[in-house]
Order: sequence, then C-alpha cells, then structure tokens
Amino acid sequence: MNDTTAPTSLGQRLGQHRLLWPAVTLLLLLAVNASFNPGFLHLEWREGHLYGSLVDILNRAAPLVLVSLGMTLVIATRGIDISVGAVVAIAAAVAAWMIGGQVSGGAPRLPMAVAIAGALAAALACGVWNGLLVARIGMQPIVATLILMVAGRGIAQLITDGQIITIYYAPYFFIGGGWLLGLPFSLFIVAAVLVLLHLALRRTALGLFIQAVGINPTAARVAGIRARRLVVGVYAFCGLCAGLAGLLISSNVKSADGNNAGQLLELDAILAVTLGGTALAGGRFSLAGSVLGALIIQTLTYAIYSLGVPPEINLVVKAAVVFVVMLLQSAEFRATVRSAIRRPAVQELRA
Amino acid sequence: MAALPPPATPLLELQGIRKQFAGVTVLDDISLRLYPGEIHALMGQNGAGKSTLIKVLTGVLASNGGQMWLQGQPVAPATPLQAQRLGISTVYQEVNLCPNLSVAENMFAGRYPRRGAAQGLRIDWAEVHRRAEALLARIGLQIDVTRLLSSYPVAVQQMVAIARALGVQAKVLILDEPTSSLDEDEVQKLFEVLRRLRAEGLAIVFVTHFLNQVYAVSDRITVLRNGRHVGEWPVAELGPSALIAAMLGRTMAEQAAQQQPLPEEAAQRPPLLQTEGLGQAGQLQPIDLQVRPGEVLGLAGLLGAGRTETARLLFGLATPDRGVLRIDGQEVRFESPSDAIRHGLALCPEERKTDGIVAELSVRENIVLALQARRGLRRTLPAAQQAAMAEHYVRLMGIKTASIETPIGQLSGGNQQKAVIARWLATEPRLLILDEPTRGIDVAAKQEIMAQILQLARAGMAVVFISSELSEVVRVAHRIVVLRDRRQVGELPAGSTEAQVLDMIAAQAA
Amino acid sequence: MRLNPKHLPLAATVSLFVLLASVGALRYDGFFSAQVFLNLLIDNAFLVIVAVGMTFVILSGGIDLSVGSVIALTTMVSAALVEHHQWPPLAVIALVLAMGTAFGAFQGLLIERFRLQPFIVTLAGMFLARGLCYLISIDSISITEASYSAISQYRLPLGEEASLSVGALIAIAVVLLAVFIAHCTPFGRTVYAIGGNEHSAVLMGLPVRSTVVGVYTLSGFCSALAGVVFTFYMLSGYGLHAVGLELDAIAAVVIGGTLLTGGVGYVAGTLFGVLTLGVIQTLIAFDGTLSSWWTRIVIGALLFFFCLLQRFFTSRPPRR
Amino acid sequence: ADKPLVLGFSQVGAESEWRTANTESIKSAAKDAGITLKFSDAQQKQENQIKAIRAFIAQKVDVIAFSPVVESGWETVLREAKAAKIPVVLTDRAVNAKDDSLYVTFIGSDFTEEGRKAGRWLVDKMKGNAGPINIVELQGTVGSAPAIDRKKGFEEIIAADPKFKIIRSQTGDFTRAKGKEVMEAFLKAEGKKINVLYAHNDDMAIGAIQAIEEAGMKPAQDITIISIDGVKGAFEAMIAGKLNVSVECSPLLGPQLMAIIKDIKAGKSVPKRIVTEEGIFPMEVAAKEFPKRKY
Ligand SMILES: Nc1ncnc2c1ncn2[C@@H]1O[C@H](COP(=O)(O)OP(=O)(O)OP(=O)(O)O)[C@@H](O)[C@H]1O
Ligand SMILES: Nc1ncnc2c1ncn2[C@@H]1O[C@H](COP(=O)(O)OP(=O)(O)OP(=O)(O)O)[C@@H](O)[C@H]1O
Ligand SMILES: [Mg+2]
Ligand SMILES: [Mg+2]
Repeated sequence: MNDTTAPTSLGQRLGQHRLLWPAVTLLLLLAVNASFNPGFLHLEWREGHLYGSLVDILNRAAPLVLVSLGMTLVIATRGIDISVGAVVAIAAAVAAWMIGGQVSGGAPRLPMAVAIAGALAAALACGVWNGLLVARIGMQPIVATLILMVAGRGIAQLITDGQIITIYYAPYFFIGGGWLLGLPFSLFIVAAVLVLLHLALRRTALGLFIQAVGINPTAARVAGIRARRLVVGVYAFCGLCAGLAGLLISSNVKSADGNNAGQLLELDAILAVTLGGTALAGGRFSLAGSVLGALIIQTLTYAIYSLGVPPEINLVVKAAVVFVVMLLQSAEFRATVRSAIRRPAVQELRA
Repeated sequence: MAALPPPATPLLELQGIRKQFAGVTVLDDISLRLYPGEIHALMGQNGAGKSTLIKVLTGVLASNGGQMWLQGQPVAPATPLQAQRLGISTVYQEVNLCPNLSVAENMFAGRYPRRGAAQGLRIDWAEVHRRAEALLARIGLQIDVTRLLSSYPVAVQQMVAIARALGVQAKVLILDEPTSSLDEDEVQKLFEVLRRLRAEGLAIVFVTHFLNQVYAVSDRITVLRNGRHVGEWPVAELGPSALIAAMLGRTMAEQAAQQQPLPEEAAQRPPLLQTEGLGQAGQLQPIDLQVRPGEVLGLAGLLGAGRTETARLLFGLATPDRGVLRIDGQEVRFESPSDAIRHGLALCPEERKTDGIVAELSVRENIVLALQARRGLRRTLPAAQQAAMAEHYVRLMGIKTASIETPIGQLSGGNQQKAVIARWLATEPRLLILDEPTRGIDVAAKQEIMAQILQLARAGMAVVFISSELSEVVRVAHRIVVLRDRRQVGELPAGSTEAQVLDMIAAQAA
Repeated sequence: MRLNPKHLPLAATVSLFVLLASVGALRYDGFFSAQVFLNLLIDNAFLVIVAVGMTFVILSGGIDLSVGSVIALTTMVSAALVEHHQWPPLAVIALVLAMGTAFGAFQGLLIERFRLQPFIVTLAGMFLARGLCYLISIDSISITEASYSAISQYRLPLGEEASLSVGALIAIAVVLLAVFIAHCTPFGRTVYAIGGNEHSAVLMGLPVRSTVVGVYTLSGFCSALAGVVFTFYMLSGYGLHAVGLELDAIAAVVIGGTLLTGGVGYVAGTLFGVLTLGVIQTLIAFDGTLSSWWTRIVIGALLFFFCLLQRFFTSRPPRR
Repeated sequence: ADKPLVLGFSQVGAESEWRTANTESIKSAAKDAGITLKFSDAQQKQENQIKAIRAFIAQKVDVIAFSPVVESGWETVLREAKAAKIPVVLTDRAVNAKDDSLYVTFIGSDFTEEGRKAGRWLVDKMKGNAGPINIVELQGTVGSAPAIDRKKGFEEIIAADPKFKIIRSQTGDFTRAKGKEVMEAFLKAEGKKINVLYAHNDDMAIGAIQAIEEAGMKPAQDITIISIDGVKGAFEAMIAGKLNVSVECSPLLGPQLMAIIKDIKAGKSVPKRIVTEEGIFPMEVAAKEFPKRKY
C-alpha cells in the first residue's frame, strides 16, 4: 500500500512519474558511454547526413522499438507473443525473395512496392493466425505463439531455401539504410508508427478497451466489448510491427537470413516492455516506457561493443545492468535503501 | 442478555486508529471496544471506513497511528497470518478465497489436518473433506466440497468464507458484510451460529447494511461516519431512525410506497422482451417471461433458484439450447453481451468483483465503459463529455470517491457497486436487468437507487429486478415471477407481500 | 467411471500422447519397442526435472527463465572442479546442488522482497548464469573422471532389451516426490492458492512470502539437479549446454495442461508434456526425410494439432 | 541381398549458408551413391543430436554419421552405438573421446588450421609494413568450436610479430546483422586506427563491409579484410574489390563421406583422419574461381 503523502510540487509529481526511473537509467547509460568514450556524444555532418554513435543507437534500436510497440499492446491484453523473431525472418524472406535480382543490380523480380506489401501481408497473416489461436481457439498465448516461433523460422528458410538471400536492388536499401533530412529513414518509420498508434489510442477508445480486456476480461465482455476481435487485432498489429522490423533489418543488411534474422528479438522486446514499466500481467501500459526500454537495451549493447568488454563477460554485464535497472524501478527497494540510510542517522542523533 | 453490564476489560480495544491513503485520511482517531460474549455491529455509510478499519485491525493494512490491545496486552499484527495467530478470525468484504481450489481446501488452507510420521507432513484429505462437510452443515449448506469453489455462485462462496472463519478456534470473529447476498433462510442459520459462539464467549464484529439484521442479533453498535467515530451504544438505546441519523448525520425521508399495478395503457403495450420456453439443459428449465416498456419485473426465489442463470441467458452470457427469445416481437439470438447491448439491453451483474469492475481503471473509465463499447471503437466520447457524465453519476448515486480519476479498486465495496450500476444507467438501455443491484449498498443509497429505477421505469424503461431482499422486490415490481430449483413456479401481481412470495415457494416444495 | 472435470486436461494430454505414439508405432519400423519409449525418459530426464520445478513456479503464477543457464552453469562448475581441481564427485554434486538452490533462492528473494516481475528477474538470472559459465571457460570441458563415466554408462536392465539410465531413475523419483509435494503438503497447496489469487492467499493467512521464495528455490534446486543429470548425460561442462531449454520446459508444462496464469495444473501433466515433446522429436528422427526447415515446420504443425485437440477435448461449457 | 545401405546422419542445424551447402552435398551424394539417408536436424543442440543417434540405433541403421555440435560429451552414446555394432563416422568436427575405437574415422576441416592460414596470409601481406598494425576481430558465437579454434590459430601466427595488435575483439554471432552492428561500434570508437579486420566467417565480414562503407571508408583498401569459409557472397565481395581474402572451409563432404561408408561396409580399412582439401582465395583469383564454386 502506498502511504506517502499527496504529491504537491512539480518535483514531487515528477518523482512519482512512472517513466522517471527508466529515463534515469537511460541517461546513466549514456553518461557511462560518454565518460569512457569521449567521441560518444560527438555528432558530425558527413556525406549529407548526421554521423555519430547516438545516430547509430537510434538506427539500430528502430526494429526493436517497432516490435516492442506491438508487444506492448499484446502484453496489455494479458498476452505475449514469442513469435515476433520468426515473423521478422518471414517478412525479410518474403521481401528478399520477391525482390530477388542479380549482382549486377538491375530490375527486381517483382516491383518493390509489391515486395513490401507482400512482406507486410505475410507478417499480418502471421499476427492474425496468432490472434485467432488465442482468441478463437483459446490457446494460451505462449504456446499459441510458440507454434509460429518454431514453424516460422522453418517457413522463412523454406522461402529462402536455407540460403541467405542477398539483395542487390539499391532502392530497397533506402528503407533501413537511407537518410532523410540528415536522419536515418528508419527513424521516420518508427516515428510514423508511434504517432499513428498514439493517435489511435488517444482518438479512439482502443486504449480503454485494451486495458479493460487486460485487467478483467470477463467484466470487459459483460460490458459489451468485443474482446475477441480486439485481441485478434492486437496480435495482428504486433505481427505487422514485426514485419516492418523485418523490412528494416533486411534492408539494412541487404540480405535475408531465415535462420538468424530477429534471433532472440522476442526476449529483447519483452524485456524492453517490462523495463518500460508495463506489467506482464496485463492492463496499464506505457508506449513511451517501451520506447525507453528498447533504447536502454540498445544503448547497453552499444556500450558493451564500444567499451571493449570482452565477449565472454557480455552476459554478466547485461545481467548486472538489468538487475540494477529493475531494482531502481522497485519502490520497495528504494524504500529499503532509504530506511537503511536513515536508520544510522537516527541512531547517531540518539547517541 | 444485553442488559448485563459489560465486563471491565474489553477483549479487544482499539484507540486513536488513523489511516491515510496517499495523504487522504480515511480513518481518523477511531476507537472500538469489544467485550467477550457480544455481537458488535459496526455501522456506517458506504465509504465510512468500516472495511478499512477491519483491514488495519487484522494486519492487512499498516495503520498511520493508534494502538491496539488484546486481553490487555498491546498487539500490532503486521500480517493477516499474525492476526489469525492472535485469535482474530476474519471474513473480509469481498469473497477472498481461491477460485481454483476446492471448497474444502478453501476452508482448511493454512491449517490442514495432517497425518503420517513426524507431526504429519501429509494432508489427511479424507479428514479435510469430512470436517468441511460438517462445518458447512452447521450453516445449513449441503454441497459437494471436492468441487472447485469457482463452480459455485457468489452466495455459496460467501457461505464458504464464513464457514472458514468459523472453523478456527478464535477469540474474535469479524464479519464484513457476510450477508450481502444471502437470503433469509441462510441469514437465520448464520445468526444461530453467531448466537452460539457468543454464548461461548467470542467477541463478534458484524458489518451489514440491513438494519433489521442489526436489531436481530447485535448487542452493541459502533457508528462511523466519514472516517470518524460517531459513538457507541447498546442496541436498545439506539432505535433505527436514530441509527440512520447517526450514520448519515441527518434524518432520512420516508421510504417510497409500495408499487402499484402497471397503468392500463402501459399494460396494453406489446412486450419489449419475451421468452418462450427459453432454457439451458442442466441450468434452467424452460421459462416464459414478458417485460413491457415501463414495467418492472421482479424475479424472486431462494439461493440457487436460477435467477442469475435467467439473467445470463437473456443477456447472451450463457447460450440457451431451447426456446425462443424475442425482442419487439422479433426472434433474436445473442452470441455475446455485445449483441444484447445492441438491442438495447443492459445487465448489471451479480458478481461485481469478477464480472463488474475493472479495478485498475478509473471511476470515469468504468462508468463510460459500456456506453463506449456500444458506440464502438471509433465514435469516442470526447473527454469533456466523459468527465461530465462521470461527475453526473457520482453526484446522482452519491459515489464517495476522491475524484473521478481514482482507480475504482480503491473505492469501498458499496461505492464500486454504485459505479457499476451507473455504468449501465449511462447506456440508457431499453431493458435493464439488475442482478442483486443493492448488494453492499447502504440504506440511504439503496433508497436513492430504488427511486431512480422507478423513475426510469416511469419514463418507459423496462426493468428486470433480481434481489435476495424480498422486501425490495415486492416494493418495486409490477409483477413478480417466482423461481424455484431453476424452474418457473408462478407469478404474483404488484402489491403482493413477502409472505405471499414465500408461500408460493413453499407451496411448490410440498 | 466418471471423470472428474478437474482431471480432464490431464486425461486429454495422456490420450494425445498415446495417440502420437501409436501413429509412430504404425508408421515406422522399430518405433514400437520398449527401449524407444524408455529412451524418451533417458533423453529427456533433465527436461523432466526442470519442468517439474517450473511447474511449481508456473502454478504460483510466476515464471523462471533461468533454468537452462543454471543447468549449463552446473555442468561447467562440475566439470571444472572434477577435471581441473580433482574434487571428489560427491562433494561436487553437493556443492552444485547447493549453488543452484541458492541461486533460485536469490531470485525468489528479489521477486518477493522488492516486488519485481519474475520475468525480468529470471531473465537477468539467465544472463548471469550463462555469463558465469564463460568466466569459467569458454571452451567445453570433457569429464573423464571414473565414477562420473561409470554413472553415465550405468543402465538398469528392465527385461530383455530395455534399460533405464541413472538420470531417468532420478527423474522418475523427482516426479513422484513432486506429485506428493504438490497435492499432499501444505506447501504445495499454498502454491496453488497463490496462483489462484495471491491477494486472497494473503488474506487467508497463508505464508505467501516464504512460499514464493520457496517456489523459486525449489526451481533452482531442480535446475541444479537437472544439471547434475545433464552432466551424467553429456559427461562434459559447456557454456552453450541447454540453450533455450527454458522454453522447452515452459512448453512442456503448458502442454501438460498447466495454465500460465497460475493455480491450475498437474505435475503428472508436465511429465506427459515432456514425453509429448520427446515423441515428436523421435517421430521426426525416425522419419528421417525432413530437411532442416521442414523439421521445424512439422514440429510446429504437430504442436498445433496437439494443442488444438487438447483444447477441443477440454473445452467445457462456461462456468456454472 | 542387395538391400541399399541405410545411413543415419545427424546434422547440427541450418544455421548458416555453409551448413546448408554441407547438408545439400550429403543429400545429393547419398542419392548418387544409392544410399538411403535418414537425415535429422538437431537445431544446434547437442541433446537433440544424442536423441537422434539413439533413434538411429533403435532403427538399426547400417552406419551413423554426424557433425558434432561440440567436441565433448559423446562417450556414452557412442558406446551404445558400438555395442549395437553400428560404425560411426564423424564429419566436419572431431570429438574428444579417450577411446578412439568409438568412431571409425573423421572427415573434416581443421578450424585451427584455417585460423593459421588467415594469420599467415596477413603476415605475408604486411611484410613491408613497419607497423603497428591494428586488428579488430569479429568472433563467432561465444564458446562455439570454430570461434575458439579460428581465434587460436590466428593468434598463434600473429603472436610471432609484436607489430600486430588485436585492439578490439567482440562476438558477431556469425551473422551479417551483428557483424555490421559491432563493426559500426568499432568504427565509432577507434575510427581510422583500424588497419585490419579479421572475421571468423564470411557473413560477419559482409555485414562489416557495409558498416565500413557507410562510415565513408573503402573496404579492402582503408581496412584489410580477412574472413573464413569462402561462400558465394564472399566471392562476390572479392570480385567487387571489397574483401581481401577468404580462407576456404569446404562443406562439400558428401561424396567423400559416401565413399568411406562403402569402404567401411566392404570391410576395407580406412584412415582415422581424413582432411578435406581446402584452399585460400585472395581477391585476385576470385573472379577466375567464382564460376567453379558450388555454394
Ligand atoms: N487502497 C485504497 N486507496 C485509496 N483509498 C482507499 C483504499 N481503500 C479504501 N479507500 C478509501 O477509504 C474509504 C473507506 O473505505 P472502506 O472500504 O473502509 O469503506 P466501507 O465503510 O467499508 O464502505 P462499504 O460499506 O461500501 O463497504 C473510502 O473512501 C475508500 O475510497
Ligand atoms: N444453497 C445451495 N446449495 C447448493 N447449490 C447451490 C446453492 N445455491 C446455489 N447453488 C448453485 O447455484 C446454481 C444456480 O445458481 P443461480 O446463480 O442461477 O441461482 P440464483 O437464483 O441466481 O441464486 P443466487 O441467489 O445465488 O444468485 C446451481 O447450479 C447450484 O449449483
Ligand atoms: Mg466495506
Ligand atoms: Mg443470483
């Protein structure tokens, strides 16, 4: 139970904002990076665009942010989607296969727009499939999506025939590797999805319905919410986000790798959502929190690379950071620390 | 009995109890004295602080001040477990049991009879089941104790919770609205048990909103108002109107008169809703109902009579496997509540905790939820309109809340119930089904809600009214359909008495 | 005999397992032999053990992602101590069991004391345990110690051509013990109660805090025990052992009919969940014509049909 | 009595192009040789390989062959195979069992030697250069045998000359995406100091090349790039002048494997170790070699 007094000043209200601790963590990580690596915050204009570590982090985080957004909504409805990595691979494979092409460059097998639409359609279909298993058949989300997680990579490899398909068609590279107004184009895609999603949650009752279904599905149904449709829709959206991420990734590395594209992305996405303060039990969620969570993960990864951490201890470092972040976020932990600090002080006074 | 002067030292004494939630004081300098061998009624309006006091006293919530003595010794239980060890046995307001465990397990979790070597590592299931059946029999319930708790309706769950609390050797027994969905028979059986325990020297705290029950069993009354202690009286010294005045801080207007038969011209209108042999195997025998616009149809019956099942069938929450449902003479089939809602129906469900509130959402969001669901995703209610609507119902129903943005889970039980009713009123339905709408609601609010229902009916809304409180049913209904053992057994006109309804139920038993 | 509806999911899992096995027996030569079925136990002994620990965690409404890594860490520590430091095997086994238990208890304490989400705590635990493996050695360490090899190769003969390994025997013992704990001890019942409704369990005066810690401790112990069995199975310590095993364990538990939301399920179901996953793999190995990607697709499809049928069998009319 | 031979083959997985080429080679060679192939994919897990081998034993196949995921941990199951009198052939990677009667022969490449070849090529190339020569290394998956051995072999050679310095070493998990991501970070942190990139496989090198280009540098000129495997993509990169050299690690073991199996079944004695022919392809010969490549 929360026994603190009512927040009055702006500072206090800020102190109780649920995004405070994720934001603090991100800043801390950036500070660590900057102190060990003087060039870290440096940005310069090179070949008509911004160049620097911060840009890299944002660019690299783009697919993770997209997937985390989809995952946030799924988690808010009490679900989970562990197939996103496989969907990334499928979308990448479909796009790469449709574009095909030769080393010389030249014309793609199918127009690029068709390839993109095809990839997104495949991803959407994957999402709908997940949603139907969960909402219609009533499977538990984790097994429902496990099915696609296992089979999906097989499907992706089937499409690519087990090869890594290299893409040679230059216009396709723009999606994940191009620049617009000096910034990576992928950021614009992320921003667009974020804005659209935000509007959808603000301007429609979507947010209300998702939360109601996540907190109390029975009550939501009694109140007349069509929970099944909503759940299918949410999984479909998550699939679509994964598909977009697949396009970004395949375009950025100019190839589609059925086996490795999006490997372990599901774990990172779920971690991002939880680091952002959304509970896995469903209900209240925070898009901004998930974005922050994804940025934390990517900044951490980047720090590991750029600080010269030996690969053997990558995981230990990652574990340590996750422990610290989650402890910081825990009100109980902060209270314990506070009382541990205060108690000696009180004893001193008594003495 | 009540004439005896209380012994010198209280069994349990509270002084200066204070409790704040996020800076809002909900208990302010509360004191309470419990003597051995008394039943002590704790009274107050919805949100007065009764349940909070009980939670503080049993270690669920930490207090922000005050002291507590048990048999003269200062105590401060920090968890419900500690409170239990001190001999305080509690039934909390909402049913707080585990739906996934069997009835017997719910009654004995934490104190299973064991057997086997070394003090008994192993639970003796046969013993558990035997004792569970015996204990339930004491309050007159004969059910299969090995079935899951969730397979029983809330009234049965409530009795299981009571039985659990009775099953321990306690010094103090606390019952927070134990009777809110029980019918008269069950209540009487419970009272018999309570009287026996009182004779054994237990101190019993009893919270209820039924004044007649207070006068039926309790010895003394403590009244809270707005988190403050109003006073403590022997029951003989505080008559009903004085009690109401102490609770409300004002007197209450006289109750509305008995319902009159439906006016001729209204009775001629074609029925809004009509069922012909509607039923579901194993749940409800075929039933024929008609409700006209402007009519209040009461459903009466004892526990498990099938009233809730009827409501669920009408609203698409359960699927009938026989019979026809007609709305405006057109045959319809509801696959889900949203179909029913589109035809202008509304159901305020019996189990507010599981089917009603969405705990972490705000009062505002809970109130607009059904209306918004009917309008669909895209036709969003503007924020200003939502706020206005929420404010309106908070005022109309007297919902006690810090603001309309407070999560509904933080409201007191009765206030949650009011908000759920408000949710359905806000949809302005053509037919409103109310299943135990007054459950946990205080006297003043009850009157307000009944008046509201009558007014809506006068304005042309059809109402199906279900309540374990027969007095309420006979007061508001134009017609009463009586159910028994999940079968329709008869119908009574407006103006019938409670006795007539009970006679009809009993007649069928013969 | 009428089946208690509580046991319906369990019955469905068992019958579907039998169905899958019959399909294999009909289609493939040599499939229907005692040893093939005993191999399911031998080859999945460690999975059975972790999945049993996981069952308790999931029943309590939590999740434990660290199990695979704890297995890897156990094998690594065992191998390093036995091979590089010549510790006696019994001391090593005692130490790693204590270590796994302590690891689980640590996670449980974090979850319970600071109200952290089990998912992230155990995810960090997963990173940590695997990271610690690499700190010991990034290469794999073979175990050549005599008693380890002897245990690894020991087979308890059962009839003509069938036998069971030590690991499988341990797994069977663990399942039996776990069934007892889950259904006949207050600890087990408290786990169910917490999964059903934690708040209610607190109000009922159940020892929720210690039980939550206990559940993760138990899972840590099971992971370490599985690690010991895995060490016998592989005779090596390696940082990449048991990668992704947590997902297999969760899948086995869920396929066994346990609800991920907690409070509903059976340990015995978990055993059949593991066996089902095992039989799917055996079917594919016996088939032997599937390419790598078709292998995955077919596993997915079999999982799908299994879960579909399971839902079909267990879907009951709604409450009441 | 001429029942076709049955070969049970347990493959590691399909984690790379190299691996799929390997699988393809074995499948087609089995077909050509008239051997019935029971193929099983282990999805990169040793447990699964052991299960598959047990299933092969239960099916009483004539020969078992497999590419071990790791070298350790095979004793028990191989003993079972031996007890069932089924000969075992290892491909691609060895196992370290004390008792070498557990398998008949091992056909495959030597990862350490590949690392050495890469190292020798670099030493040779940098002969005239006084140094210091700053090397960044993209390792394979942490703990995997090729990653460990390729690192070891390479370090063995360059250790002889102090002018070579590995300034950064990080895992790229054998994938293009990670290779690119890690290289990006290296470039930001070290900038123009980097002289040489050593990647444990071609895929990571291909990813890194993209990162180098995007940083505005010329791969293979500003930074010398060495990688291992010799897959098609690497040849394309070499032809385009973006990769300096790729050390071959041949996946085409199929025909050799089938020949050996026939020998074993015919009762001929076979050598314990059969090393596959492997070359090293600098960019200068890439264009000429490319049409001959099968994978
Ligand atoms: N967790 C909480 N956070 C904030 N406020 C709370 C919380 N729990 C209770 N309150 C507030 O405390 C006040 C007293 O609530 P309480 O539940 O004790 O009322 P009550 O007398 O039991 O009412 P009822 O008859 O409706 O059950 C209410 O105004 C309620 O909003
Ligand atoms: N006293 C009881 N003994 C046994 N079973 C009961 C009892 N009361 C209710 N039930 C169960 O309740 C079910 C029907 O309840 P339903 O909710 O439809 O009736 P109801 O008239 O609405 O009762 P309630 O007043 O509890 O809401 C039956 O299946 C029965 O198992
Ligand atoms: Mg109350
Ligand atoms: Mg009812």
